[in-house]
Amino acid sequence: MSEKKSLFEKLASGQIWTSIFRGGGVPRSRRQRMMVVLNSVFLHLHPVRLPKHAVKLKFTWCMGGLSFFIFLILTISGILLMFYYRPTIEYAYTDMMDLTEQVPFGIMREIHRWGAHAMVITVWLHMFRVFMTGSYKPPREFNWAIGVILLVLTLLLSFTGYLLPWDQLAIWAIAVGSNMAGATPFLGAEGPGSALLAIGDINFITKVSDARFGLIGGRFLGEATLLRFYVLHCIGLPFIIMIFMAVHFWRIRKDGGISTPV
Amino acid sequence: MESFKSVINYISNPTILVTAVLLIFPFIFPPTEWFYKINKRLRLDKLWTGKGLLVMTVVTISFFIFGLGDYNFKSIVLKPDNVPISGLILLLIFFTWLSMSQAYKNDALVEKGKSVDEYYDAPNDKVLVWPDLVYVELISLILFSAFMLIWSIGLPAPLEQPANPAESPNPAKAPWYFLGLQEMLVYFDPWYAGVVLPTFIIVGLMAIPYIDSDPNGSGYYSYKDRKLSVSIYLFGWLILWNVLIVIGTFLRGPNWGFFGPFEYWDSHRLEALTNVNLSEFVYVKWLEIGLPQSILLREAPGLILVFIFIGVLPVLLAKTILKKYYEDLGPSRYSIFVVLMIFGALLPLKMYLRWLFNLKYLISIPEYFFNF
Amino acid sequence: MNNSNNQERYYNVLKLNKWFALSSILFTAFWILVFADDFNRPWKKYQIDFRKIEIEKIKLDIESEDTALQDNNNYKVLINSLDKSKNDLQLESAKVDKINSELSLLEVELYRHNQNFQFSKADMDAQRYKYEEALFGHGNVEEVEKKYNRLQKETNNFFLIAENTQSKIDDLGTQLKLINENIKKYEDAIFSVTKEKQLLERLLSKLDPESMSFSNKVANIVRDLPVIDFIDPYYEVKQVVVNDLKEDLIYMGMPKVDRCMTCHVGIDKKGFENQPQPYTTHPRLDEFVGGSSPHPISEYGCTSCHAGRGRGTDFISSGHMPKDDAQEKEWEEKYGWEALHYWEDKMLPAQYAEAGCFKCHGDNMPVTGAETLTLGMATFEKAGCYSCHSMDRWIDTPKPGPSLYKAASKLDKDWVYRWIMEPRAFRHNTWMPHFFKKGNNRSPKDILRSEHESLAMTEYLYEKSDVYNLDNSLKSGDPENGALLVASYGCMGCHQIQPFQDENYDPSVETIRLEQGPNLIGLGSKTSKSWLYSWLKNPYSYHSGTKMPNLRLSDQEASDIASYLINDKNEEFDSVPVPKVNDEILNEITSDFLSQLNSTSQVEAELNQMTSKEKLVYSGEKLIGHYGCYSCHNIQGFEDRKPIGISLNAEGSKLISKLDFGFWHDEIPHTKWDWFYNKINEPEKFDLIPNEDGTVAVKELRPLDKSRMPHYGLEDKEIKSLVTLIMGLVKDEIPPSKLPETTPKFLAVSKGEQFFQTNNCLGCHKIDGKGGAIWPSTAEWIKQIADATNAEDQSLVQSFSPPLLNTQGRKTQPQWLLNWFKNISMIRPHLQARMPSFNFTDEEWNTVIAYFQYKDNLSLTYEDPHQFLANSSSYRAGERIAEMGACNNCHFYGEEKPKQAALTWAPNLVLTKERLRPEWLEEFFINPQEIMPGTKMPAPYIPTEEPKNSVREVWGNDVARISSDSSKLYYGLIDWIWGMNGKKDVSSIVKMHIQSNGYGFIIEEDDWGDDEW
Amino acid sequence: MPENKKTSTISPSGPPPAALNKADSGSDVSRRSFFSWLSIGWLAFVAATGGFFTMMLRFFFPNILFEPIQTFRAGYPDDYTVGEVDLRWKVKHGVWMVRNDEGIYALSTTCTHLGCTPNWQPTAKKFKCPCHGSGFRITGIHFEGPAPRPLERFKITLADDGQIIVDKNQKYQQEKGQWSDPEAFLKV
Repeated sequence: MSEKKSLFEKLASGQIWTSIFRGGGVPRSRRQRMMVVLNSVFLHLHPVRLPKHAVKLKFTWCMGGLSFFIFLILTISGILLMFYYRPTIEYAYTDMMDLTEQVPFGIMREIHRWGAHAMVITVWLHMFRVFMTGSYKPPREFNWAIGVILLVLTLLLSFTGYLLPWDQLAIWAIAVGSNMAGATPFLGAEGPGSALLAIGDINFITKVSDARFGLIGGRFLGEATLLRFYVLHCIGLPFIIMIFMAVHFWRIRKDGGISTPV
Repeated sequence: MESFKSVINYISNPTILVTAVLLIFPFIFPPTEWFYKINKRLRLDKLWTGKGLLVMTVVTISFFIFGLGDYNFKSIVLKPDNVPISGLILLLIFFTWLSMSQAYKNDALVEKGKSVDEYYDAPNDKVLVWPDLVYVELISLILFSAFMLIWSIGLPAPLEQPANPAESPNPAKAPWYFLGLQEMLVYFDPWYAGVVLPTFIIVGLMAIPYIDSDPNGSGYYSYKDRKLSVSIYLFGWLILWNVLIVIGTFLRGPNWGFFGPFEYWDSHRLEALTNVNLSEFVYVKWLEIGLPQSILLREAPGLILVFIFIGVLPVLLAKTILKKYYEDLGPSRYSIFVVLMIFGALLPLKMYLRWLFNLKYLISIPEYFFNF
Repeated sequence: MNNSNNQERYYNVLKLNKWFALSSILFTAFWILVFADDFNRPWKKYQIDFRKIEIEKIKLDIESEDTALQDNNNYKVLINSLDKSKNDLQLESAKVDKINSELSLLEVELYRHNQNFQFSKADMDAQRYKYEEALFGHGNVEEVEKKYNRLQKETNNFFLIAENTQSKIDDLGTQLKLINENIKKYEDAIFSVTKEKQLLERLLSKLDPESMSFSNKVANIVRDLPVIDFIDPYYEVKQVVVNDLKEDLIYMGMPKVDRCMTCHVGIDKKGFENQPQPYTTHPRLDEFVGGSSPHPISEYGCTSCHAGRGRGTDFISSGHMPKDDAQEKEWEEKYGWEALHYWEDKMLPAQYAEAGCFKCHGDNMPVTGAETLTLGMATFEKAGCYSCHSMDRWIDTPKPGPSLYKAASKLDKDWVYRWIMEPRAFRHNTWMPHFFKKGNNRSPKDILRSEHESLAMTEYLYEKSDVYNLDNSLKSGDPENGALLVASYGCMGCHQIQPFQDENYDPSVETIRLEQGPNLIGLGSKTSKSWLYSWLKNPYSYHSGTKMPNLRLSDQEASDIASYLINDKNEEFDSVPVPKVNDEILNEITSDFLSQLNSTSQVEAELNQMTSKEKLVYSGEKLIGHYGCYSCHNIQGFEDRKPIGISLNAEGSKLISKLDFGFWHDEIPHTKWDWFYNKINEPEKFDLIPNEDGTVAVKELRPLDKSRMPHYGLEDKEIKSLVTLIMGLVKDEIPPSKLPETTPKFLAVSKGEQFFQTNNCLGCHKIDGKGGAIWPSTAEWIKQIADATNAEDQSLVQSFSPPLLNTQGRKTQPQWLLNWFKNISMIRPHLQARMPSFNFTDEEWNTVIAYFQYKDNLSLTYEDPHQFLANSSSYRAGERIAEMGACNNCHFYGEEKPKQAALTWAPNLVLTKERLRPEWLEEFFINPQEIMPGTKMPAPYIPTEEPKNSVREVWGNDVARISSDSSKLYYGLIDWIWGMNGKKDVSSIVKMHIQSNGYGFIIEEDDWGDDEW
Repeated sequence: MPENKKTSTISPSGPPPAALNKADSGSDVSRRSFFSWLSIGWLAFVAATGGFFTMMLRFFFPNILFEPIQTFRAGYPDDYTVGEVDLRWKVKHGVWMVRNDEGIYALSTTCTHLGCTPNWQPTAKKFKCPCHGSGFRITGIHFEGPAPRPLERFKITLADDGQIIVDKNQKYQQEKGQWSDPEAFLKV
């Protein structure tokens, strides 16, 4: 054995390999298999050991994992799309056409769009599974709440991205959505109670100062809206969702790993 | 064939669809012991067996295949952004079945005094993550990625005409996952359907673990012990949310009018809008004295009704039907629970008021954008 | 210590608490500073001040309205009447109450009926769709139809009921209206009287906290509080976005955004004219900024004319630039002003503000209202800048200098040498610039070389000169008569005879008109009498493209003038020695050019081969090419050469970094306009090096590398006008919607204006008050032939100057005008000044005619001739009016001389029918002064105001019949004029008369005037 | 903390060690300051954080907007004749100004059927759409042809200087009962 090492084994026992992969070598022993998980920054999201049913697809549906994976797909494809997309009302639509037709592997746009739909669905199903297995129960209440926030953020990410093609489908979907913000009680110009926030002849909640304006950056959907949604979609919301994801994953481990029957 | 289509068209009318769902739902997902017994008696639990899945899948898929032969059905279902929803329908059926079948299996095990499927004898029953979980995950990811690739090749992402803020398409629809909210706009003003209700939904979802304090059923699929909570959740999520999305996506055409899945979206079609506010009912139709000048007086009937519904009803319920829950949950949890339930129930309630009495608003104060 | 170690502590937590508190307080304090800093915007104080000013003004306005109301009796009466009718209404209150209660009942009913109707109609409409669907094949037709018909009936029924109720309500409403009628009437009347005041008070209540209700007073403070000042602030950044005008960002254009009115708050409001900057109203609200002006601020912004950084909202960042040192000092003290770095397009200082006009109105000449720019364009054209610096705008303009094809026949060779050396030594106001003896070639060595260069160029010109066959019919002339002819024939429209510089010289478009041709001094030194004679007889024979026209002089006249002009010699100039050729210097010059293409040895060889003359001719040609003489003059052998200067098409947009300030960066302010000013004022400036003591040194440059741009000796005003023009030469792309509309009228008028400018028509003529540069010379002439008193009489000067061209398009028949242009004949018998014969093409004449026509909004070239019946009643009436009006006093009737002296003579009426348009004549008859201000022509007297009987008695039946209709009377007169026949050309009669009788000036007393008419 | 308590209860019974006594009195003083410093600190910190969030919020409401101006000044009320339809803004702004006995309203020139521009026929006193023959009365109410609803009216107000301002952002539809809105009609 010691005489005849395969090429891979040679490589795996070399300094470079061992410096990168702490465990070194192919994990064969129990200890090595544990170390491989413990020593990898990516794998150590997982615990070292799990209850048997937690490995069963029938139980987990793998929806949480998939949601995270899709998030990664969306991040990568989104970054790539950003290289060819300009968020201005002059260019957005035509850039989108060029992405579809001219940019090499413009299929990135399809991957991004369908990925977004898929992520909404997987997050829903993940929530469904967590509810059906009663996994929100103590001590996981708070992580459930985080999960709800993640669901909302996912929807917002999808919603903000929906505007970016700047076609009829996009702006009217956002118009329907953003008009609702205009109806926010007290804070929307067309919401109940906004007329009460006035002194003398001055109305303090108007079309240029209400919740809808804060969302779309103008009285109408336009340049400012596109830019706002773009920034939220590409930087703002991903930044927030990553923080919550970190907490979510951290709490899974801290709350005792995957839920089990007591 | 045509008559089948027109039957489908007819029964997919929200009035009938929602009523049917409301009627059937408690028998399939029984919230109480009583319904549970009937469920068993009717052998409805057979749905959650392999055969049940087969039947449901075959029915659904053959409906789709049959439908695709119809021009109108096809043009709606195959709209790129609607395809995920068709997928969602199938996924929902499958995963509902998956969870329910496991839950019923576990229920049976519990009844026999055995430990549930997911039970393990900690810590001996544990397996190492490497390679079992990691490998399964890797395979799932690869499969999913492959699926994403083929989906992306097969279905081009939609790009319609360039944006034109001056001309709205008819109908103008929100992204599909918000269509449930948009559907509620038919019955409520945007401040409620678009702002207050979503807030309640989010808050309500987050509040679930704090209201459902029953420690049973954690970590495994089960139904029998959690009848009420599961059925409420399924009602809210599966029915109110997803069915409204399906209605909003597939069954709402020009002018947000209702169109059956096999109907042509004729933008000229008119629906008689004869809705009346409660105040008009009272003052104009019944009392024949004309609307009073004072807003408070004018809206008094609605205000009183709403006050009774929100303020008095929970107390009454706590004293009567929900006495057990009140005692279980304590006053604070109970009031949160009941408020959430009541606001949830407002939706179907308002729907029926509209369908039965053409009631537009209970309270209508357009002066302050307050219609309810 | 021990204790804390037990708790695994290092710091004392109490201390940390203190630190935490202190750092948090610091943090908070700085946050407050951030908010204060953000809230404190430089423009706010201006808006606050302006608000105060505005309040004061409105209060004053209200006061004056109040006094006006108090003086208004009608107002008092109205108030009393209103009170009275209100009292009257009290009596009927029972009735009113009854109607009102009925009304409220009915309105409830109507509400219900209307709702029934609307719902039933909605049902019916829905059912109709179903019915139509059924007809299409979806559903049971009969069943649906039945329901539809039932609904239809029901709907109609409800409609009738609702309508019935409505008509009842209407009836009651009418009754109420009748009762209230009086009150409404008076209220309306009072409203219309007090409207102004109410508006002002409303305005005041929005502005003045003292006039506000309590809640508004609070709101007035709250709305401008920090953080919430975005909601509905009073003090806010105001801006105008003009999408189709672009901000020049060098590599691209961005939509223009101007926020100037954020501080210049009153710029578009009337009534703040006397406020200081930045509160003042725009001085030309009718032309700019105002909503109804041609350049409203919403469509043109501010910086499209003024330049600057329109987005800036503080004094410095908006790119204000001082107009002079004093202002710069003032601003530095007041605002800490410094020039805005990194922004190319700084605001134009006041004196160059008109530059902005050029980019849109550059095709016009003059640019009305932009005096400086117009002077700049005229100077640019006169100085011939465009010929070295090729420009699209002036691409078709002929060369400004005289042709030198036949120079040898015209000019004295020595004179040419001296002239090139120093033109202004010969003629103080010449436009020929100095190439030599400038700052960069003033050293003795340079001058020696310059002398040889001049010799060489002279030699070349003479060597290559064409032959000109002189006219041999020169007679011995009478210089005195020549002088008189020069003064009277119109020469002075284009020329001056000004031996010395006028101390009060103030350059303007008018003075440039007098410099169309050269100042006619020292001609004896320059040319020969016989050449001058030939030239005067027919300038085109010497150079077909010359601007000098043919004055149709007789041999004697031409001889007289030639002998007059040739008498003047410039002795001083003639005494400048012409140096002998120094071979060494000539070799140096020649080899400078030879070495451009050849190696040193070849140059040597070439030089040895060439004779001295060959060298002169060779280097002469090269020098003419080098200095660009051919750009302004026609010179043999340079026909196809391109101009030597850079194109100035977009000079105003040139980056300042591309302007070399040389060693002058500390002396000259770092602005484009200052660079241009210095470049024009002293073109060689940047070849020089300033010394501490104020002297200058010259950069080390080879002769051919020195700045060649010549020195024009311009006045400060002229240079500034040129800088204005150059600053206006920008590359901005202006969309057609923002340009003057290119209607046929616009094109014709601007083309005509340019033609007038190029050919100096306004040197003699006056149009709409402009031009007539010749008038002072006419006055001078009158002084010579009559006396100073007559010369001061402007109407006399006018009548002896070429005619006004007002309404020329409406006035003359175009066909006649064209014929007349091509074959000039006498029209005004008393006039000495004569319209010269120009050899313009038909196309050019048409430019002129189209200009006249379009200017007067006429586009018909062909019209029916005026029809009349000789001896008709109308004709006879006209005859009578002419008789009564004594037209014959001034006008020729064919051969029949006017009754009065030649001084007042007017055109031969026989010419009228082919010359004038009757429509114009009528206009002219009505008010001659309005059309031709200062004309001697009186309005013909017609008896429209007199009683018929007396008219019949005095004027006869024909006039009496139409005496009330002025138009008919005028047309009678026109008929009569049209019926007149006789000799057309009366020039010989006139000539004889004037020779024998003179003009008949009244020398002793000045009672000549309108009284006589 | 309980230790402290203990020491203070002990101290009267016996002579306390000097060092302990010192520490005790010191901690008593610092305890008071502990609360005040900490609370001041937190107060200030919360205020600063509030400042930050206020800034964040305010940041989303710019001081200037780059939206096309949909309002225009339509001259003075006296420029309009009672009972007539004024066509001066038809081409530029797509608005008819109509003045009746009581005031002025601004009608949209867009036909509610398919968006053509009807023509005003002064003799027949109606707006007639050339595309499909819809007819509207001078009030904007439809009475013939396929138009489904009356013409829309725009917001019309009086500026401070007495000029009329028409705001096309705000539309009023008769069928929604919006014409009775005070800004849908300018009382003169």
